[in-house]
Amino acid sequence: MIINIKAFGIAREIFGSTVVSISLPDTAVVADLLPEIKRLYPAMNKLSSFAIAVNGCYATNETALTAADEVAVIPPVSGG
Amino acid sequence: MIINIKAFGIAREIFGSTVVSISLPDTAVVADLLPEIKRLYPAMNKLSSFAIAVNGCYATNETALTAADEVAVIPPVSGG
Amino acid sequence: MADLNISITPEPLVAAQCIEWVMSPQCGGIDVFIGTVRNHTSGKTVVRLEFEAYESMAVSEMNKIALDAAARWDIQKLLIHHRTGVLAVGDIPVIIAVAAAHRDAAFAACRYIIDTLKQTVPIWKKEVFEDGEVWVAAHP
Amino acid sequence: MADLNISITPEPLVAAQCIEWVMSPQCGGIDVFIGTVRNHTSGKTVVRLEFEAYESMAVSEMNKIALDAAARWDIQKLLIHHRTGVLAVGDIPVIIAVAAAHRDAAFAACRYIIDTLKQTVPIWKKEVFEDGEVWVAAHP
Repeated sequence: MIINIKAFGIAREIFGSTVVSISLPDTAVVADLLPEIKRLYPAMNKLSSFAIAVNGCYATNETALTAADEVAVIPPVSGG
Repeated sequence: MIINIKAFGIAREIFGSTVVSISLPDTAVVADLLPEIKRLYPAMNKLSSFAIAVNGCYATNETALTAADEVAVIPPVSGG
Repeated sequence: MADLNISITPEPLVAAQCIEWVMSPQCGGIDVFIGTVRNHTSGKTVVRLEFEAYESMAVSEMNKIALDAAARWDIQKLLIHHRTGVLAVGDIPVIIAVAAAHRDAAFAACRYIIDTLKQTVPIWKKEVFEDGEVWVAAHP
Repeated sequence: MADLNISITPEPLVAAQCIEWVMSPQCGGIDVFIGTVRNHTSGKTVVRLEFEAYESMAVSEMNKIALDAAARWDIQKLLIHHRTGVLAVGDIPVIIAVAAAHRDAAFAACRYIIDTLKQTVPIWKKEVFEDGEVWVAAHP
Protein backbone atom coordinates (compact mmCIF):
# COMPACT_ATOMS: atom_id res chain seq x y z
CA MET A 1 0.00 0.00 0.00
CA ILE A 2 0.97 3.62 -0.42
CA ILE A 3 0.88 5.75 2.73
CA ASN A 4 0.73 9.51 2.28
CA ILE A 5 2.60 11.19 5.07
CA LYS A 6 2.13 14.78 6.12
CA ALA A 7 5.22 16.58 7.30
CA PHE A 8 5.62 19.70 9.42
CA GLY A 9 8.42 21.93 10.63
CA ILE A 10 11.88 20.56 10.15
CA ALA A 11 10.48 17.27 8.78
CA ARG A 12 8.72 19.21 6.03
CA GLU A 13 12.02 20.87 5.18
CA ILE A 14 13.91 17.56 5.20
CA PHE A 15 11.24 15.92 3.03
CA GLY A 16 11.15 18.96 0.77
CA SER A 17 7.37 18.66 0.69
CA THR A 18 4.31 18.90 2.92
CA VAL A 19 3.29 15.36 1.89
CA VAL A 20 5.37 12.38 0.77
CA SER A 21 4.23 8.91 -0.29
CA ILE A 22 5.91 5.83 1.11
CA SER A 23 5.25 2.27 -0.02
CA LEU A 24 4.76 -0.29 2.75
CA PRO A 25 3.44 -3.87 3.02
CA ASP A 26 -0.34 -3.98 3.56
CA THR A 27 0.19 -5.35 7.06
CA ALA A 28 2.54 -2.55 8.10
CA VAL A 29 2.44 -0.96 11.54
CA VAL A 30 4.14 2.24 12.72
CA ALA A 31 7.26 0.27 13.71
CA ASP A 32 7.67 -0.62 10.01
CA LEU A 33 7.29 2.97 8.87
CA LEU A 34 9.96 4.49 11.11
CA PRO A 35 13.02 2.76 9.58
CA GLU A 36 11.69 3.43 6.08
CA ILE A 37 11.47 7.17 6.84
CA LYS A 38 15.01 7.14 8.22
CA ARG A 39 16.31 5.21 5.18
CA LEU A 40 14.67 7.53 2.65
CA TYR A 41 15.47 10.73 4.58
CA PRO A 42 18.71 10.17 6.51
CA ALA A 43 18.64 13.70 7.98
CA MET A 44 15.72 12.50 10.14
CA ASN A 45 18.27 10.49 12.14
CA LYS A 46 19.78 13.75 13.38
CA LEU A 47 16.60 14.93 15.10
CA SER A 48 16.28 14.64 18.88
CA SER A 49 13.31 12.39 18.20
CA PHE A 50 10.18 12.26 16.11
CA ALA A 51 6.77 10.71 16.55
CA ILE A 52 4.09 9.44 14.19
CA ALA A 53 0.48 10.55 14.42
CA VAL A 54 -2.30 8.45 12.90
CA ASN A 55 -5.66 10.13 12.36
CA GLY A 56 -4.69 13.03 14.57
CA CYS A 57 -3.49 11.04 17.59
CA TYR A 58 -0.01 10.08 18.70
CA ALA A 59 0.59 6.47 17.56
CA THR A 60 2.59 3.71 19.22
CA ASN A 61 4.93 1.28 17.45
CA GLU A 62 2.06 -1.22 17.27
CA THR A 63 -0.48 1.10 15.66
CA ALA A 64 -1.65 -0.46 12.37
CA LEU A 65 -1.57 1.58 9.17
CA THR A 66 -3.97 1.59 6.23
CA ALA A 67 -3.91 3.60 3.04
CA ALA A 68 -6.96 5.53 4.27
CA ASP A 69 -5.27 6.77 7.45
CA GLU A 70 -4.09 10.33 7.88
CA VAL A 71 -0.46 9.78 8.85
CA ALA A 72 1.90 12.55 9.94
CA VAL A 73 5.48 12.88 11.07
CA ILE A 74 5.74 14.93 14.27
CA PRO A 75 9.23 16.31 14.92
CA PRO A 76 9.94 17.67 18.43
CA VAL A 77 7.22 20.22 19.17
CA SER A 78 8.06 23.76 20.24
CA GLY A 79 4.84 25.72 20.55
CA GLY A 80 4.03 28.21 23.25
CA MET B 1 0.81 62.26 75.83
CA ILE B 2 -2.14 62.06 73.46
CA ILE B 3 -1.83 59.54 70.64
CA ASN B 4 -4.11 60.03 67.65
CA ILE B 5 -5.01 56.66 66.22
CA LYS B 6 -6.27 56.10 62.72
CA ALA B 7 -8.82 53.34 62.31
CA PHE B 8 -9.89 51.38 59.24
CA GLY B 9 -12.48 48.79 58.32
CA ILE B 10 -14.23 47.20 61.24
CA ALA B 11 -12.05 49.11 63.72
CA ARG B 12 -13.28 52.38 62.23
CA GLU B 13 -16.85 51.16 62.70
CA ILE B 14 -16.19 50.05 66.29
CA PHE B 15 -14.48 53.36 67.11
CA GLY B 16 -17.25 55.26 65.34
CA SER B 17 -14.58 57.51 63.83
CA THR B 18 -11.60 57.47 61.46
CA VAL B 19 -9.38 58.88 64.20
CA VAL B 20 -9.56 58.59 67.98
CA SER B 21 -7.31 60.09 70.64
CA ILE B 22 -6.00 57.97 73.50
CA SER B 23 -4.04 59.26 76.46
CA LEU B 24 -0.92 57.27 77.40
CA PRO B 25 2.14 57.80 79.61
CA ASP B 26 4.98 59.54 77.75
CA THR B 27 7.06 56.37 77.93
CA ALA B 28 4.38 54.18 76.39
CA VAL B 29 5.14 51.43 73.91
CA VAL B 30 2.71 49.49 71.72
CA ALA B 31 2.22 46.89 74.46
CA ASP B 32 0.72 49.66 76.61
CA LEU B 33 -1.63 50.84 73.88
CA LEU B 34 -3.25 47.47 73.14
CA PRO B 35 -5.03 46.96 76.52
CA GLU B 36 -6.16 50.58 76.50
CA ILE B 37 -7.81 50.10 73.08
CA LYS B 38 -9.51 46.93 74.32
CA ARG B 39 -10.68 48.66 77.49
CA LEU B 40 -12.12 51.67 75.69
CA TYR B 41 -13.61 49.64 72.81
CA PRO B 42 -14.54 46.19 74.16
CA ALA B 43 -15.82 45.05 70.73
CA MET B 44 -12.17 44.96 69.63
CA ASN B 45 -11.79 41.86 71.81
CA LYS B 46 -14.08 39.97 69.45
CA LEU B 47 -11.83 40.42 66.41
CA SER B 48 -9.68 37.51 65.23
CA SER B 49 -6.69 39.76 65.90
CA PHE B 50 -5.51 43.28 65.23
CA ALA B 51 -2.14 44.89 64.73
CA ILE B 52 -0.72 48.35 65.31
CA ALA B 53 1.16 50.24 62.63
CA VAL B 54 3.51 53.08 63.54
CA ASN B 55 4.55 55.47 60.77
CA GLY B 56 3.26 53.10 58.11
CA CYS B 57 5.01 49.92 59.29
CA TYR B 58 3.77 47.02 61.36
CA ALA B 59 4.91 47.60 64.95
CA THR B 60 5.94 45.09 67.61
CA ASN B 61 4.96 45.16 71.27
CA GLU B 62 8.24 46.96 72.03
CA THR B 63 7.83 49.76 69.47
CA ALA B 64 7.97 53.10 71.30
CA LEU B 65 5.25 55.69 70.75
CA THR B 66 5.46 59.47 70.59
CA ALA B 67 2.75 62.04 70.03
CA ALA B 68 4.27 62.81 66.64
CA ASP B 69 3.92 59.24 65.34
CA GLU B 70 1.28 58.21 62.84
CA VAL B 71 -0.37 55.34 64.67
CA ALA B 72 -3.04 53.08 63.17
CA VAL B 73 -5.11 50.11 64.20
CA ILE B 74 -4.95 47.34 61.58
CA PRO B 75 -7.79 44.81 61.88
CA PRO B 76 -7.39 41.52 59.92
CA VAL B 77 -6.68 42.51 56.32
CA SER B 78 -8.78 41.15 53.47
CA GLY B 79 -7.60 42.76 50.25
CA GLY B 80 -7.26 41.03 46.91
CA MET C 1 16.41 45.65 38.81
CA ALA C 2 12.78 45.08 37.94
CA ASP C 3 10.55 47.98 36.90
CA LEU C 4 7.71 48.37 39.37
CA ASN C 5 4.25 49.84 38.89
CA ILE C 6 2.24 49.90 42.08
CA SER C 7 -0.94 51.76 42.82
CA ILE C 8 -4.13 51.97 44.79
CA THR C 9 -6.93 53.70 42.98
CA PRO C 10 -10.69 54.26 43.16
CA GLU C 11 -10.82 54.02 39.34
CA PRO C 12 -11.77 50.79 37.51
CA LEU C 13 -8.79 48.56 36.76
CA VAL C 14 -8.22 47.76 33.09
CA ALA C 15 -6.41 44.48 32.43
CA ALA C 16 -5.34 45.47 28.93
CA GLN C 17 -3.51 48.56 30.23
CA CYS C 18 -1.76 46.54 32.93
CA ILE C 19 -0.62 43.92 30.42
CA GLU C 20 0.50 46.62 27.99
CA TRP C 21 2.68 48.09 30.73
CA VAL C 22 4.49 44.85 31.61
CA MET C 23 5.15 43.72 28.03
CA SER C 24 8.72 44.23 26.91
CA PRO C 25 11.06 42.82 24.24
CA GLN C 26 13.25 41.13 26.87
CA CYS C 27 10.39 39.07 28.26
CA GLY C 28 9.10 35.75 27.05
CA GLY C 29 6.44 35.06 29.65
CA ILE C 30 3.83 37.12 31.43
CA ASP C 31 1.64 35.84 34.21
CA VAL C 32 -1.37 37.90 35.19
CA PHE C 33 -3.66 37.39 38.15
CA ILE C 34 -7.01 39.15 38.06
CA GLY C 35 -9.23 39.06 41.10
CA THR C 36 -12.92 39.51 40.39
CA VAL C 37 -15.96 40.00 42.60
CA ARG C 38 -17.92 36.75 42.84
CA ASN C 39 -21.70 36.73 42.93
CA HIS C 40 -21.79 34.52 46.00
CA THR C 41 -19.73 33.54 49.01
CA SER C 42 -20.53 30.76 51.47
CA GLY C 43 -23.82 30.27 49.66
CA LYS C 44 -24.99 33.87 50.11
CA THR C 45 -25.69 36.25 47.25
CA VAL C 46 -23.26 39.15 47.11
CA VAL C 47 -24.79 42.55 46.31
CA ARG C 48 -21.54 44.54 46.34
CA LEU C 49 -18.14 44.78 47.99
CA GLU C 50 -16.64 47.81 49.66
CA PHE C 51 -12.85 48.11 49.76
CA GLU C 52 -11.09 50.46 52.14
CA ALA C 53 -7.31 50.98 52.29
CA TYR C 54 -4.79 52.61 54.57
CA GLU C 55 -3.37 53.98 51.37
CA SER C 56 0.09 55.20 52.30
CA MET C 57 0.90 52.03 54.24
CA ALA C 58 -0.76 49.78 51.65
CA VAL C 59 1.42 51.22 48.88
CA SER C 60 4.45 50.83 51.12
CA GLU C 61 3.60 47.17 51.88
CA MET C 62 2.94 46.46 48.20
CA ASN C 63 6.33 47.94 47.40
CA LYS C 64 7.95 45.68 49.98
CA ILE C 65 6.29 42.64 48.42
CA ALA C 66 7.36 43.71 44.94
CA LEU C 67 10.97 44.26 45.97
CA ASP C 68 10.99 40.94 47.76
CA ALA C 69 9.64 39.17 44.65
CA ALA C 70 12.17 40.94 42.44
CA ALA C 71 14.96 39.77 44.75
CA ARG C 72 13.75 36.15 44.75
CA TRP C 73 12.98 35.71 41.06
CA ASP C 74 14.49 36.96 37.83
CA ILE C 75 11.67 39.22 36.71
CA GLN C 76 11.72 42.37 34.62
CA LYS C 77 8.45 44.15 35.08
CA LEU C 78 5.99 43.88 37.92
CA LEU C 79 2.66 45.61 38.36
CA ILE C 80 0.30 45.55 41.35
CA HIS C 81 -2.89 47.59 41.14
CA HIS C 82 -5.58 47.45 43.81
CA ARG C 83 -8.89 49.21 43.66
CA THR C 84 -10.82 50.83 46.49
CA GLY C 85 -14.44 51.92 46.91
CA VAL C 86 -17.67 50.17 46.00
CA LEU C 87 -17.40 47.25 43.56
CA ALA C 88 -20.17 45.27 41.91
CA VAL C 89 -20.18 41.61 40.91
CA GLY C 90 -17.72 41.13 38.05
CA ASP C 91 -15.64 44.19 38.93
CA ILE C 92 -11.89 43.79 39.43
CA PRO C 93 -10.40 44.56 42.88
CA VAL C 94 -6.83 43.54 42.02
CA ILE C 95 -4.54 42.93 39.06
CA ILE C 96 -1.02 41.59 39.37
CA ALA C 97 1.12 41.25 36.25
CA VAL C 98 4.66 39.89 36.12
CA ALA C 99 6.90 39.75 33.05
CA ALA C 100 10.03 37.64 33.00
CA ALA C 101 12.37 36.07 30.50
CA HIS C 102 11.08 32.65 31.55
CA ARG C 103 7.66 31.56 32.72
CA ASP C 104 8.81 29.82 35.91
CA ALA C 105 9.74 33.15 37.45
CA ALA C 106 6.59 34.88 36.21
CA PHE C 107 4.26 32.24 37.68
CA ALA C 108 6.12 31.92 40.98
CA ALA C 109 6.35 35.67 41.57
CA CYS C 110 2.72 36.32 40.63
CA ARG C 111 1.52 33.63 43.00
CA TYR C 112 3.76 34.86 45.79
CA ILE C 113 2.57 38.44 45.36
CA ILE C 114 -1.16 37.73 45.57
CA ASP C 115 -0.72 35.34 48.50
CA THR C 116 1.41 37.81 50.43
CA LEU C 117 -0.77 40.80 49.52
CA LYS C 118 -3.74 39.05 51.08
CA GLN C 119 -1.76 38.51 54.30
CA THR C 120 -0.03 41.83 54.85
CA VAL C 121 -1.40 44.76 52.82
CA PRO C 122 -3.75 46.96 54.88
CA ILE C 123 -6.82 46.78 52.69
CA TRP C 124 -10.21 45.70 54.00
CA LYS C 125 -13.20 44.24 52.25
CA LYS C 126 -16.81 44.43 53.41
CA GLU C 127 -19.17 41.97 51.75
CA VAL C 128 -22.69 43.32 51.44
CA PHE C 129 -25.44 40.71 51.10
CA GLU C 130 -29.16 41.15 50.58
CA ASP C 131 -29.70 40.68 54.31
CA GLY C 132 -26.58 42.02 55.98
CA GLU C 133 -22.90 42.73 55.67
CA VAL C 134 -19.62 41.44 57.03
CA TRP C 135 -15.99 42.63 57.18
CA VAL C 136 -14.17 39.65 55.69
CA ALA C 137 -11.81 37.82 58.11
CA ALA C 138 -12.54 40.23 60.95
CA HIS C 139 -14.01 37.66 63.31
CA PRO C 140 -12.91 34.11 64.16
CA MET D 1 -18.26 21.22 33.31
CA ALA D 2 -15.93 24.02 32.34
CA ASP D 3 -16.58 26.17 29.27
CA LEU D 4 -13.74 25.78 26.80
CA ASN D 5 -12.53 28.18 24.13
CA ILE D 6 -9.71 26.73 22.06
CA SER D 7 -8.31 27.97 18.81
CA ILE D 8 -5.36 28.19 16.48
CA THR D 9 -5.34 31.29 14.36
CA PRO D 10 -3.08 33.33 12.07
CA GLU D 11 -4.63 36.52 13.49
CA PRO D 12 -3.00 38.55 16.28
CA LEU D 13 -4.05 37.43 19.76
CA VAL D 14 -5.70 40.09 21.92
CA ALA D 15 -5.32 39.59 25.66
CA ALA D 16 -8.26 41.83 26.52
CA GLN D 17 -10.65 39.74 24.44
CA CYS D 18 -9.40 36.51 26.00
CA ILE D 19 -9.82 37.89 29.51
CA GLU D 20 -13.26 39.24 28.64
CA TRP D 21 -14.28 35.74 27.54
CA VAL D 22 -13.22 33.98 30.77
CA MET D 23 -14.69 36.52 33.18
CA SER D 24 -17.89 35.39 34.83
CA PRO D 25 -19.89 36.23 37.96
CA GLN D 26 -19.16 32.80 39.49
CA CYS D 27 -15.40 33.31 39.35
CA GLY D 28 -13.21 35.02 41.88
CA GLY D 29 -9.80 34.43 40.33
CA ILE D 30 -8.41 34.49 36.82
CA ASP D 31 -4.89 33.48 35.92
CA VAL D 32 -3.62 34.42 32.48
CA PHE D 33 -0.40 33.31 30.85
CA ILE D 34 0.78 35.32 27.86
CA GLY D 35 3.75 34.11 25.86
CA THR D 36 5.62 36.82 24.01
CA VAL D 37 8.41 36.76 21.45
CA ARG D 38 11.70 37.70 23.10
CA ASN D 39 14.30 39.79 21.33
CA HIS D 40 17.09 37.33 22.06
CA THR D 41 17.65 33.68 22.83
CA SER D 42 20.95 32.12 23.91
CA GLY D 43 22.59 35.48 23.37
CA LYS D 44 21.52 35.80 19.72
CA THR D 45 19.27 38.55 18.39
CA VAL D 46 15.91 37.27 17.22
CA VAL D 47 14.60 38.82 13.99
CA ARG D 48 11.30 36.93 13.87
CA LEU D 49 9.65 33.63 14.73
CA GLU D 50 7.69 31.41 12.38
CA PHE D 51 5.03 29.15 13.88
CA GLU D 52 3.62 26.19 11.99
CA ALA D 53 0.87 23.90 13.31
CA TYR D 54 -0.68 20.57 12.38
CA GLU D 55 -3.92 22.38 13.00
CA SER D 56 -6.52 19.63 13.32
CA MET D 57 -4.32 17.58 15.64
CA ALA D 58 -3.13 20.63 17.56
CA VAL D 59 -6.71 21.65 18.33
CA SER D 60 -7.46 18.06 19.34
CA GLU D 61 -4.44 17.92 21.67
CA MET D 62 -5.30 21.32 23.16
CA ASN D 63 -8.82 20.01 23.81
CA LYS D 64 -7.37 16.97 25.57
CA ILE D 65 -5.23 19.18 27.80
CA ALA D 66 -8.21 21.43 28.57
CA LEU D 67 -10.46 18.49 29.48
CA ASP D 68 -7.71 17.02 31.60
CA ALA D 69 -7.25 20.34 33.45
CA ALA D 70 -11.01 20.68 33.94
CA ALA D 71 -11.11 17.17 35.44
CA ARG D 72 -8.23 17.87 37.81
CA TRP D 73 -9.18 21.33 39.06
CA ASP D 74 -12.43 23.10 39.83
CA ILE D 75 -12.38 25.65 37.02
CA GLN D 76 -15.20 27.34 35.18
CA LYS D 77 -13.82 28.87 32.02
CA LEU D 78 -10.69 27.95 30.16
CA LEU D 79 -9.26 29.52 27.03
CA ILE D 80 -6.25 28.43 24.96
CA HIS D 81 -5.38 30.45 21.87
CA HIS D 82 -2.25 29.83 19.82
CA ARG D 83 -1.13 31.85 16.89
CA THR D 84 0.57 30.65 13.70
CA GLY D 85 2.57 32.40 10.99
CA VAL D 86 5.30 35.00 11.19
CA LEU D 87 5.65 36.83 14.52
CA ALA D 88 7.88 39.77 15.39
CA VAL D 89 9.51 40.58 18.72
CA GLY D 90 6.79 41.51 21.22
CA ASP D 91 4.08 39.58 19.39
CA ILE D 92 2.02 37.02 21.31
CA PRO D 93 2.20 33.35 20.25
CA VAL D 94 0.00 31.99 23.03
CA ILE D 95 -2.58 33.08 25.59
CA ILE D 96 -4.01 30.80 28.26
CA ALA D 97 -6.71 32.12 30.57
CA VAL D 98 -8.35 30.19 33.38
CA ALA D 99 -11.20 31.40 35.56
CA ALA D 100 -12.11 29.62 38.78
CA ALA D 101 -13.95 30.32 42.00
CA HIS D 102 -10.61 30.19 43.83
CA ARG D 103 -7.14 31.20 42.74
CA ASP D 104 -5.41 27.93 43.63
CA ALA D 105 -7.23 26.15 40.83
CA ALA D 106 -6.71 28.97 38.34
CA PHE D 107 -2.94 29.11 38.92
CA ALA D 108 -2.45 25.35 38.94
CA ALA D 109 -4.49 24.73 35.79
CA CYS D 110 -2.88 27.59 33.87
CA ARG D 111 0.60 26.34 34.71
CA TYR D 112 -0.31 22.77 33.83
CA ILE D 113 -1.77 23.83 30.50
CA ILE D 114 1.22 25.82 29.26
CA ASP D 115 3.69 23.14 30.43
CA THR D 116 1.75 20.34 28.76
CA LEU D 117 1.05 22.34 25.61
CA LYS D 118 4.78 22.78 25.11
CA GLN D 119 5.28 19.02 25.41
CA THR D 120 2.46 17.58 23.33
CA VAL D 121 0.74 20.03 20.99
CA PRO D 122 2.01 19.71 17.38
CA ILE D 123 3.14 23.27 16.81
CA TRP D 124 6.64 24.17 15.68
CA LYS D 125 8.66 27.32 16.06
CA LYS D 126 11.51 28.44 13.83
CA GLU D 127 13.72 31.14 15.28
CA VAL D 128 15.16 33.42 12.64
CA PHE D 129 18.34 35.27 13.60
CA GLU D 130 20.32 37.85 11.69
CA ASP D 131 22.71 35.13 10.55
CA GLY D 132 20.64 31.97 10.34
CA GLU D 133 17.63 30.09 11.60
CA VAL D 134 16.81 27.09 13.74
CA TRP D 135 13.79 24.88 14.43
CA VAL D 136 13.56 25.02 18.21
CA ALA D 137 14.17 21.68 19.98
CA ALA D 138 14.62 19.78 16.71
CA HIS D 139 18.19 18.70 17.35
CA PRO D 140 19.89 17.35 20.48
